[in-house]
Amino acid sequence: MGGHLNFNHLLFLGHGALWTIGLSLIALGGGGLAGFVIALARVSPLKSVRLLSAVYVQLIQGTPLLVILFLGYFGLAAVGFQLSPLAAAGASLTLYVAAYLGEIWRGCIESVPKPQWEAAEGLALSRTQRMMKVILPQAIRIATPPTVGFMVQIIKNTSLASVVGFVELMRSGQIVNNSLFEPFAIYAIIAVVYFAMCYPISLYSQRLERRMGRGKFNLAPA
Amino acid sequence: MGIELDFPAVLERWPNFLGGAILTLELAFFATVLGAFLGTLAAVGRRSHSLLIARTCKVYVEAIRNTPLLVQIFLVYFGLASIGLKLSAFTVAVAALTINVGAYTAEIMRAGFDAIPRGQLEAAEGLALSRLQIYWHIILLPAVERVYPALTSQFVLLMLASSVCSQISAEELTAVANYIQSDTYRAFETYIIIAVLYIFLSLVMRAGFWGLGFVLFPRRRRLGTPL
Amino acid sequence: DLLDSIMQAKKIRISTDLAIPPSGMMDGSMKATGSDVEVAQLLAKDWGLELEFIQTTGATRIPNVLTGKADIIISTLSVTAERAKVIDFSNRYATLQSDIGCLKSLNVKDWADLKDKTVGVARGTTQDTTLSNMKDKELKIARYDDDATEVTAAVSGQVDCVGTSATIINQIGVKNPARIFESKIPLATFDLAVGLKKGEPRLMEKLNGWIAENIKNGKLNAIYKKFHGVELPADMRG
Amino acid sequence: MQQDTPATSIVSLRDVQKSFGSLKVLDGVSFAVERGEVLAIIGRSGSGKSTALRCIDRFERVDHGEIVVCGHRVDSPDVDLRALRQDVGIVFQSYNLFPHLTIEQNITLAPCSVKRMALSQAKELARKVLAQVGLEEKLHAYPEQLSGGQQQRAAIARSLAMQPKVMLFDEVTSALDPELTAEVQRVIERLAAEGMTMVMVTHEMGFAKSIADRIVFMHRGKVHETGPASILTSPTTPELAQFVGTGDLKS
Amino acid sequence: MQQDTPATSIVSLRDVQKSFGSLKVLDGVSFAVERGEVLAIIGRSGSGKSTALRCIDRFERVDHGEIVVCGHRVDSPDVDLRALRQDVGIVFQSYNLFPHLTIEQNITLAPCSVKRMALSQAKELARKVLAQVGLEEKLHAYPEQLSGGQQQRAAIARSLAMQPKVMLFDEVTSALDPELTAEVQRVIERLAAEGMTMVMVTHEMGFAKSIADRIVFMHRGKVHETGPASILTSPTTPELAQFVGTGDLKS
Ligand SMILES: Nc1ncnc2c1ncn2[C@@H]1O[C@H](COP(=O)(O)OP(=O)(O)OP(=O)(O)O)[C@@H](O)[C@H]1O
Ligand SMILES: Nc1ncnc2c1ncn2[C@@H]1O[C@H](COP(=O)(O)OP(=O)(O)OP(=O)(O)O)[C@@H](O)[C@H]1O
Ligand SMILES: [Mg+2]
Ligand SMILES: [Mg+2]
Repeated sequence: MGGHLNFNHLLFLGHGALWTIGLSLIALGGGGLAGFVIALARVSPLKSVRLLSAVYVQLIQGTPLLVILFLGYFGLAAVGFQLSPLAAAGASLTLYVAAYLGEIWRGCIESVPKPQWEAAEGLALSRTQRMMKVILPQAIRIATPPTVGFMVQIIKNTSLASVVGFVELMRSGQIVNNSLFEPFAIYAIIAVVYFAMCYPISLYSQRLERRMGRGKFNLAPA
Repeated sequence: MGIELDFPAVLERWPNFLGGAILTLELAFFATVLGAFLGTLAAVGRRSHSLLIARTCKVYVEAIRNTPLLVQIFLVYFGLASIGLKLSAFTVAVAALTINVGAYTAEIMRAGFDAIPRGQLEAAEGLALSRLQIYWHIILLPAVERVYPALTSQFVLLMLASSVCSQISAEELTAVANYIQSDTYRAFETYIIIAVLYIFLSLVMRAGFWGLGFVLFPRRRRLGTPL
Repeated sequence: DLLDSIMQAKKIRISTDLAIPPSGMMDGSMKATGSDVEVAQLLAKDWGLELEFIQTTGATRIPNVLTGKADIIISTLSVTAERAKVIDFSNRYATLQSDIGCLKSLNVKDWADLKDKTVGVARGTTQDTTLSNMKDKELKIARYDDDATEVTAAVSGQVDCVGTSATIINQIGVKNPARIFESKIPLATFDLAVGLKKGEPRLMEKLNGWIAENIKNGKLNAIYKKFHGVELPADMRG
Repeated sequence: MQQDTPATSIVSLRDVQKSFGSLKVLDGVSFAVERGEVLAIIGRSGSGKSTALRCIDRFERVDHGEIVVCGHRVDSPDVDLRALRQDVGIVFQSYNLFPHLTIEQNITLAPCSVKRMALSQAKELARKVLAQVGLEEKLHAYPEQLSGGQQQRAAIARSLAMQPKVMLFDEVTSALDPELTAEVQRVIERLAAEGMTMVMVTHEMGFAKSIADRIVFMHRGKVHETGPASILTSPTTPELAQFVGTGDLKS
Repeated sequence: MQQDTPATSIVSLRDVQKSFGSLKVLDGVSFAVERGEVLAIIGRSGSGKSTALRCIDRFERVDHGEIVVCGHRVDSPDVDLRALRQDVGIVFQSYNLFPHLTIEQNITLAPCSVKRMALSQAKELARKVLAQVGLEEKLHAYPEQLSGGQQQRAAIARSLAMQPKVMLFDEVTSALDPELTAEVQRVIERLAAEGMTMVMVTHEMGFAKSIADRIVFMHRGKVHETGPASILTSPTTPELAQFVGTGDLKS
């Protein structure tokens, strides 16, 4: 116990940072796909589908990610589904991210002006064609900045995956701190590393927003 | 792989859960009120003609938005103590949450400000209103009305995020849950209960914001149309 | 049963929190070390098994064995009747002496002197439970998520008293020579045991046999002394 | 869906009624459009002109009455919408070009997706319809690179590419300044000369006078007066007289 | 700030120049408006009409030249903006009513905030100016509940409530249909009859002809021709002749 911050500690933190990046990518990939489905479900012509997806979004957005992760890993195991930590974290993050991205994207789909829908309808395009060829290409442009902005939140939120045994950046910092008891130095380093990962993305998203000439904003499921 | 769930064993601690839930709501309430104020100031500051003020506000917003809340809480809690300021965990938690949500509020409010058409501002200037009067009458209220759903979501997220305050000895809902589950080792029951409680709390908050909006925006109440 | 499957797999998965020094922690080259870590290593070696540490946090030690993600827990589990309703405990393999430690300059001799002081503890530990149950003593308790946060609180001056093991109390002064802490009032001695899922009598029997043997040959005491600086109680020194 | 309609009548409305909530917007509207005819619908704001036009292309569902368009029973709940809209082209005031596609892509989208036309053939068609509206050189521009009048002409070209049997126009020039208005009007005149059947809502009286074979004057959800363009100069009802009177104030 | 100006001249511009970046929008504009006079500024799109008007109320800063309005040296950097704007009322094409306030609140806001008028007195005033524009019954409506013409009249009432010495109008009717245009024009005519000094940018030639005491025709950032309303029927420059020609196309 005790001792001073050395290269090995930094290496350990670096390893944690890699996990943070990896988990973020998994969350974004899985959550992106599922979020797309949620977004489509939220604007579905079927009322039951709309309602169901709305309930899903409300439930997930009302529950802390920590609890989702816990129930996803241990809860599923308790009813007989043994998932590896990676699969469980991936699944939980996917569920979580999907709810948020789904909401963001629904907003973007709905913000395509109504006359565009009508113009497409007037050209005899089918609903799928309208969606794929007219609405989504426009929605994607609107959606890019807030989506990129949301990535920052994902990066920070992966820290909760420590509950299923991941030693990502935040947890590795805690472990190092618990043998060194140097909270300022260590948390300052962690803050800087997170900042270094997040700020370029924030900046990029702001740049995109500015280029699109509209002030979108992103929420912080901190 | 059967796990026997014994909810009564955990539910008999309901006074603890209740206490935790109330503290969580209290944290959320104070941080929301103060954070809304701080965030609005920062949003106004970012539009300031003084480069120094505008930059400072930007640095504040970016530094907070790009680092985890937990780190911020630690730095405030231990930082203040190291310079001899011994505040209660509750005070520190409220302060840290305020600083955190203030940054997000600032971004949302800024978007709201930007959405006010230029013509509105010119019309107000043409009526000889002062800068302060324009901010108050023409910018602030419509901006808030416009971004109200985003603000609501942000403050609900704040309530959920307040769980990390358990780390600095604030006995909010997650802290209570951790205590109970390590005392009884009944983690599943505990986590399921707090999941339900958090969902309930977030519904309570949304209802509260809905009611507040009802009072705050008479136009919307009467016409039901978005601004 | 579980014992057979462990033996067949030639591997034992042990759930250990590596962020609670000095029982589980990382050394300067970021290798797992600590008294619980060495106990686990000794067990695996004696049984001729490969060892896998399942990283946990305080909150997930128990769910890990309940859901079969780990075989046993060696992670400063102290035995209480309440907890025994959920998992089985082996016989004790160590004890944990905890004290109320305060700033050296503070005049604290007995419980009465603690009246207006805030005592820091790690949340949900048996120290926490013990202190929380002393309703008559009118203590103010500040609960932190783990020992490290509690120590940091003491180092930075958020609290002047802590309820934890003597080893950790001494650590505070090392980190901040301006705030030397010392043990003031003995709190309790807890038995530490290996935790396992209910209904595994054969594994339990084998564990108890192994513990008895290593108490007798003094190995457990040696490990304990190496990390905690003190010896186990007289009847556990072999 | 095929129905007996008077041989030459391509659009016919009979006693069409439509309410939004408690507001009765169409209160028994009947008129018919013959093949090759140009019909102008005029009337003051809120009189139900746009709603009537939108009912023809089934953007609104009627509450009561019968609408037959190119043999499609539009009022029936199970009308084949996509078949209907292949026969009908509609152009709105706010051009509604798809901003993410070039003009050529805007035009080829529907023929390729709906009619499964080969891309090369669709491109040929795009060139042809753009020539019709005098915009050949803008094939590869994006909508935002065009002026309002050019955008509106491109929107007309896009509709033409589906080779509709009837075209509907809803105040297609009212967002344009006089100079651009003239451009678009010339295009529509040429279409009329080529024999296209058209129904247009407009508030440009001069234009209505010069191009329409027949005028329908709507007032409070009803067809108040109908007749040849000459009714604009010699109205028989006081409402039309007043409407044309105020309309004149604008010049 | 007070200055020697010709006794009756309430607005005067002398050699005003203004560029946006490299684009010279006003290139030496001079004209003056006497007390009680109605001046109409006409000219094609982009000729600098709006910019000239905006310079008068200091929404744009001039690069060169002198502007005096009700004794305020508007071109000076330290003009008292709020005092200037109490003397000048301005109304834009896009009415810019405050959407979150009722019409009454829209009108009372400035008198209460700027002139510290008592609320009851301001409400009395609101009633009075709304009566002037014929909108008494809309006191408690929100802007979106009014038609475009009503919104524009409410915007005029809001300006009137500050009891300005001169009113500026920038194409206040161009977003309106003929009927609503007529409503607003009647209100402006009444104001003119009551002796209000007004400067208006308009493209309604008929209206300009009927109400303006004097016309300023702007062309490429310069005052190209100026004179009584009769110059519209007998222009002396080819530019004005051409402009009046296109203007007629609209009718
Ligand atoms: N989707 C809708 N929901 C409710 N009311 C509607 C809807 N569409 C139109 N209305 C109302 O129906 C009435 C007639 O509208 P419509 O658009 O047909 O008039 P219009 O004659 O085209 O007028 P304009 O010249 O202003 O375009 C109006 O009072 C309008 O407010
Ligand atoms: N803020 C600005 N920045 C840059 N250019 C501007 C700005 N405002 C106006 N302009 C340009 O100055 C020129 C004159 O504009 P102005 O609005 O005065 O014309 P206008 O005569 O009012 O035309 P319109 O009849 O179209 O309103 C135009 O070319 C316009 O693009
Ligand atoms: Mg219409
Ligand atoms: Mg202009």
